[in-house]
Amino acid sequence: MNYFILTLFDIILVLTMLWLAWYLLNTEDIFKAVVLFISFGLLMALAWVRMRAPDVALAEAALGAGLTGPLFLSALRRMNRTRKGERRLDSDENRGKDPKTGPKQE
Amino acid sequence: MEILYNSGTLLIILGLPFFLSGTVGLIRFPDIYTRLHALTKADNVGLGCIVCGLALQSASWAVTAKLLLIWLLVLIASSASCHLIARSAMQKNIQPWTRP
Amino acid sequence: MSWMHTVFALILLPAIATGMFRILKGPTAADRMMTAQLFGTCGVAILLLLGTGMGTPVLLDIALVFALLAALATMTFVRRTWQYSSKRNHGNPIQ
Amino acid sequence: MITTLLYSMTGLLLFAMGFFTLIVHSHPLRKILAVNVMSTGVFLILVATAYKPLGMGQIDPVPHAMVLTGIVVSVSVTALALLLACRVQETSNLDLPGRKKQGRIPEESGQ
Repeated sequence: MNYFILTLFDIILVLTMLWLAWYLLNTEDIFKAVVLFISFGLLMALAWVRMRAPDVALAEAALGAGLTGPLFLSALRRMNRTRKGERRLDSDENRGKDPKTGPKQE
Repeated sequence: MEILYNSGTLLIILGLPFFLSGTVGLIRFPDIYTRLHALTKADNVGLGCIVCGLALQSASWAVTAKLLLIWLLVLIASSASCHLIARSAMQKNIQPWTRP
Repeated sequence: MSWMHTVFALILLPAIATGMFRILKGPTAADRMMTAQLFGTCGVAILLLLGTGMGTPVLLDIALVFALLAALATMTFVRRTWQYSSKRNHGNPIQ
Repeated sequence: MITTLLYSMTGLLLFAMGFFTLIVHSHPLRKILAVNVMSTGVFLILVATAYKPLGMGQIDPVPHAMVLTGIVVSVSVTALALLLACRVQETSNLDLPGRKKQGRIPEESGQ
């Protein structure tokens, strides 16, 4: 009985993971892809748990779901900011000029 | 002992509809604030019922303490982040949904 | 090791799978982030139930790590990603 | 048996999808996401080969150790790649003639 239910759990988990990965890799919106990637890391932790690898699941929960998502979000913000030609806050005083509008001023 | 186990199962069964209705509310509700409302119910009450049920069924006190610690952490995290989202949405002038 | 808890975890899994529609079509960015947070809480519940169902109490620790790090992504999003876009185009969040 | 097969096939499909995206799309963040998905597929195959059902004996710990190391390395590689992508975007000069098409990231972010 338990074996059957766990196999059903596996099938639903795998289908959800594949669906998620498909949309994660094919949406136009990059922010949506990052959020889908965070959810994907969570489902990956569930998959490690199902394959009786709790140590790997612990590492995935700490690193994959907890650390990679904020990393991607911060990088997305930085890239969006520089794309619009705006200055970064931390390098305003240091650099003095914008990398995009810099050559025009010279 | 049997009564404790059965009441724990009952509490878990009571907690499951909160999660399912939280998901349904997240899909069906029209507005960011109402979706936030559905989300917090799933977070607090649903997980609380499941944690209480599992704590009634657990064998040792250490497991019970760990379960309650998990619930406390989720409570703090969900209330803090939901408050942040709601405040930030108010600051961005997103108007609450009203019945047309 | 009881199969009833596994059934409960199996019931909670479609809740995650159907919540994905909100990520796919959520109008604002905060909707998507809220769905990710609901996934985190659902994952904690599934781990708790599965730990009893599969007879491995180690899963409680993984659920503890999940609960610890649940707020991190949302906080980063609100403090950095969403705050920034509000300065540029007011009231028109990143889609 | 069916669990091993299921997760191995999932890992294979994830690797294929990630590889396809790595070639087709041009946004650097999406490329990093694709590399992450590819590494996840490889880890999935590795752990699925070591799986044994409940009560069928102990699990081989060597693939688990490899996957654990791989996850940590993958996270640090992701951080380095994100930093490099940000630096490339910040320092690339879009105003030079001839760099317009090449240097500019396509408007993919839904803005």
